[in-house]
This record gives sequence, C-alpha cells and structure tokens, in this order.
Amino acid sequence: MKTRSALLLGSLSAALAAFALTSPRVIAADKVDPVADAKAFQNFFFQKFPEVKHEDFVNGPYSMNADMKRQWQEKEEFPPYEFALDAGKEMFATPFKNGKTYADCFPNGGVGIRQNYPYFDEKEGKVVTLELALNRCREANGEQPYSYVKDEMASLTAYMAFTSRGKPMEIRIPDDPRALAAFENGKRYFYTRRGQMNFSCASCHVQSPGERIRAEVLAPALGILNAMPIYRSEWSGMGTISRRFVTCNSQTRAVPLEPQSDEYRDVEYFLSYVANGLPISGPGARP
Amino acid sequence: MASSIRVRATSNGDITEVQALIQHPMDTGLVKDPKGEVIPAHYIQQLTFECNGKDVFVADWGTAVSKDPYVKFSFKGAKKGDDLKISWTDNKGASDTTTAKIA
Amino acid sequence: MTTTSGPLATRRLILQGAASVALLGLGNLPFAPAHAAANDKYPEEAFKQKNEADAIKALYGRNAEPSNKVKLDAPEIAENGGVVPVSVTTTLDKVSSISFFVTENPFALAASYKIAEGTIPGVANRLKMAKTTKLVAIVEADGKLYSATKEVKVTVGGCGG
Amino acid sequence: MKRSLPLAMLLALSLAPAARAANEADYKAAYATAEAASKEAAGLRNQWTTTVATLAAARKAADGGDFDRATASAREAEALAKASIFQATTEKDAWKAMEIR
Repeated sequence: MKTRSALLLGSLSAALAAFALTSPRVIAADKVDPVADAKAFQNFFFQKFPEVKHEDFVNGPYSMNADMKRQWQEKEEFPPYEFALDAGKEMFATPFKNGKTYADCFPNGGVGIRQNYPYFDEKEGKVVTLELALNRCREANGEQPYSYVKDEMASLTAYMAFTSRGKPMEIRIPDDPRALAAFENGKRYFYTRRGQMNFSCASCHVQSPGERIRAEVLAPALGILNAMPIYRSEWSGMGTISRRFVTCNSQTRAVPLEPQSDEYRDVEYFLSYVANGLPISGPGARP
Repeated sequence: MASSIRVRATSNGDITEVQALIQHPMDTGLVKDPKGEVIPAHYIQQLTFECNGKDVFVADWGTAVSKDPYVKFSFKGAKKGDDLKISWTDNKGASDTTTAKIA
Repeated sequence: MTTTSGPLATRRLILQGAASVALLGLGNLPFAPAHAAANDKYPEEAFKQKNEADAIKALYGRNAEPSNKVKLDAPEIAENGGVVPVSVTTTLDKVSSISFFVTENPFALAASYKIAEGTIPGVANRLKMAKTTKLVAIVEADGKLYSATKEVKVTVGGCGG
Repeated sequence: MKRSLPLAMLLALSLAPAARAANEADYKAAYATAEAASKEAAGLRNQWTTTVATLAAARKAADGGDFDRATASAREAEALAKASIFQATTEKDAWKAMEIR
C-alpha cells in the first residue's frame, strides 16, 4: 500500500506543477471579486469553445457533441420529465393540511422565480437554495420535509424551473462579507480535489468538457445547473441538484456530505452566480 | 389520477402524426433490487391505437422497450376532431385506456 | 443492465413456458398459423427466443433479405443503454409489419408493430440495449421480408465509484 | 470493492513470510490506528469511500477469524485514510492553481 499512496502523492505534485505552469497569470491579491471571477469564468469557456453559442452552454453535454444533441432533440419532442412536471404542478396546487400552499411561501406565488435561487439570506448569514426553501416552506406549514434526492423534491423544482424557462440566471451577491465568504467557499469546493480518484469538479467540467468518460460526454461547468432538475436515463428517474452533487462525489470515491450542507449550498451559489445571464433551461433530460 | 398515457395527435392535410408517452416501469425480470431479490417482469405487451372503429396501429412489446415507453407513427384517413382511442395491457393483466381528440 | 445468473433466468423461462401452455390449453381455437403477423395474438413465442434468427422464424416463419429501401436510424454511440431512440422509415408499399431485433439482448425481439391499411410505414421508439450490439429492423411488405442493420455502441457512463 | 480485496490479498502475501501469522491483538492495534486516521479524515470532511469499505472488510475478516487478512485490510485502510488527510491538507492551497482567473 505504501507504494500506492506514494504513487498518488507523486502524481498529485506532478499534476500541480504541470497545472501551475499552464494556468493563466496568477494574481497575488486574495480579495474576493465575484464580478471578475464570473467574467473570467465565462470568457474561459467562450474562448475554449468559440463555435458554441453562449446560451447553448446550458444544454450541457449536448452543446459539446452533435450526435448526442440529435438524440436529445428527439427525446425533447416528448421528454421523459413530463410526468415529474405534471406531478409538480399538481403538488404546487394542492394545499397543505393547514390550507396554505407553496405559493404562499414564495414571491410571485413561486412562478418564474427559479432564476433568483440560490440567494444569500442576510438574517441567517447563509446561502438558501430552492430545495432548502421548499422544505422550509413545508416545515413552516406543519408538513414533513421531503428527501433532497427523491422524486417529490425533483417534481417541485421541475415545475418551478419550467415556469422560469428562458429567463436569464440572476443571482445577487449582497455587499456582505459573509456572502463574499460563501461565494469564495463555493469556489474553493469547486476547485478542490477529493476522493481516491483525486478529482475536483474542475478536473472534469473545466479541464475536459466535451470529452468522454466511457459512454458519457462531460458537460462544461458554465451553466451546468441551469437545466436542473434533470431526468437522467442513467437513473431512469429525476435528479435534483443535491442528488447530482452526492453521486458526483461517490463517483470520485469521496464520501458525500449531507445534502444541503454548507459546502453544497456554497458551490451551488458559486456555479449559479458565474452563469448569470445564461437562460434557465430546466427541467432537463440528460444521459 | 391522470391517465398513464400522454398522447399528442396532430393532423395536417390527410396525415395525422401520433406521439405517445406511457408511464410504466417496463421491468425486464432480469434485474435485482438493492436487497438482491429479482424484480419480477412487468412490462406492457400490447398497445393499440384505434380510430373511427379501426385498429390503425398495434404494438407488441417485449422486455427491451424502455421505461416510460414512447412511440411515434403517422396514419392517413382521419381528420381534426376525430377520436383516437389508445389502450395497453401488460403481462400482469393490468391495463389503461384513454381517448384523445386529433388536433 | 445487471442481469441475474443462469438459473434465475431459466426459472423465469419455465414459469413463462407453463403460463403459455396453460393459455394454449384454454384457447382451443384452431391454431391456424395463417399470416402470423397479421392476427391480434401477442407473439409470445417469438419474444421468448434468445437469438435473432429463431425470433424471426417464430414471428414471420421465413428469412429476410437486406434492402436499402428500409431506412434504419439509430445513434452510433448510445447516450444510455436504457433509452436508445431508434426509428425506421421505408419506401416499400403494402407494409403490414415492422419489427426490431437487438441481437445482443437476452431476448432478441424487442418490439413488433402491425401496420394497418392507410398507416404510414414508419415508427420511432426507445429501446433498451444490454451492450454494444447489432440492431436489425425488419419490414414485412406484401408478404416478403426486408431488413436493415446498424451497430450501436453501448457502455456504462461515469468514472467509476 | 472488488478492486481493493485483491490489493489486500497482495499485501497479506507480502507481509506473511516476514511476520508470524497476525493474531487478534495485532489486528486490534492495526484497526485502532486505522479508525483514528479515518475519523480524522472524516473530521476534515474529506473521507474516501474506499477507506470506509476497507475498514468494513477488515472487520468482516476479523469476525471470520482470519486475522491475517483483517490486519492487512486495517493497514490498507490506515494508508487510505492518511492519503485522504494529506489530500485535504495540500488542497487547502493547491486548489488555487486550477482556478480560472
């Protein structure tokens, strides 16, 4: 075993050295500047894939591979998430035992607001995601919270995403040091290598979007949450953002954290903010 | 509960294009559940599309048809407003039917 | 597609075999193997055949010859073995049946469609494919069988876990 | 994890000729250090699934009385946990190298 971990450390440092050389100019200033980060992030992908239309990035792997795009468009004629969408609409209209509905918990009755989630809650001093807000709405009305990785939550977020389709992602970072810290924490999580595979989210979604890991084509990180929740053929079922984070972790052999832990909320905040301006395309269908 | 059959029938000229998506597990009977027990076969065997009293299209399905099955075909001889009756039966004898107006 | 080991699959076959025998016993109709595809009975036997040749014989009772009039559309690399969009169109006329065979699946016959008078000879559907496989589409036109074949690459996704 | 069991076997073979057969005490000691390292990794919120699986394999082998394999698995689990701790500590700053600026 000694040899194996030594091998790992060797490859780790080699990768670091190689990457330090190739990464663009390294600025010393450690001040958190989300606006500059978002601009750099988007330009990285616009320059790396000049032929991909900017709003097409939200279609994940289908913006990277023509053959898969054709298969996707065929499926979109009658997409497999139709059932989740209808179920979500029905749940949204069904009052809780106390007579209230989800519409009472959300601005504008929960219609057409998905593009503003997640937001930074200054009272709580933390990021609040759509999935978290839905469960808090349930608990505030005396109902049991839903699992973050199962169908009910996916149906609710599918309906809310559908009502925002086409609206540009619009995430705000208030002038509050805790919000900047949450953004930075999400960025750190996104670039940190984990699991025995020693991958970070960036290893796949920044270094090699468009390439294959076995049958699947990797999606670009830009706009990667815009199509959420997604019906995945792999799961033959719906998946929320929480389910996607948890399964990505276990694929790199990292033990997943609890859904909606701070790291997940912050990385969702970071990924959504840098996708500002790109359209919401959820619910989506993916391999 | 809404019917398990979602159907879209649109006619232009004499040709009516029909798309159907059906909510069904389509279990092959060859897959094990997490506890290791075999999930018994449960799949739609026959799906019939009937219009103006005639079976225009009949599908015989095996275990290799995807979960939440989808099918698309077109046929002549019907016009806007005609009724299209869709019904399926599966290997457990369950069935469902729905009627859609051709748009 | 995790499949169970041999004995379980055969046990399932025996069960199904018993069921169909019972059915036959019940329906003592004249079992006329007339135009096999045209009658409404579910081609139970054909769906139980393991390989493509037996399934074609059980369903149609004769062989097919390749024809470029049958246009088979399927992805080169399947996005996911569980949901492979596949479709067939043909310029042949008097088409009475279209069927799909996935040679590497446990049971080759995947789906068979009866095309009535006046129905356009074409169908699109989504099939499961266990692994990289040949996909054969057969069209029965005016009593003769025409086929088209395509290879579809199928593998799992993701980086391991 | 299919892959890690043969590794454990490999390790056991390489150790066997040198040390006498491991007994329960050896196993208990090896398991304790492995578990401590694993807890530390979990504390850094950077636990690996293979560490957890190898620890479980060690317990299973011990329950079956195969202390050779149990000790080997425990040692492998310790090495995996230590590697994950090293990963967590180096990544504290290493991630900046990958950042798009």
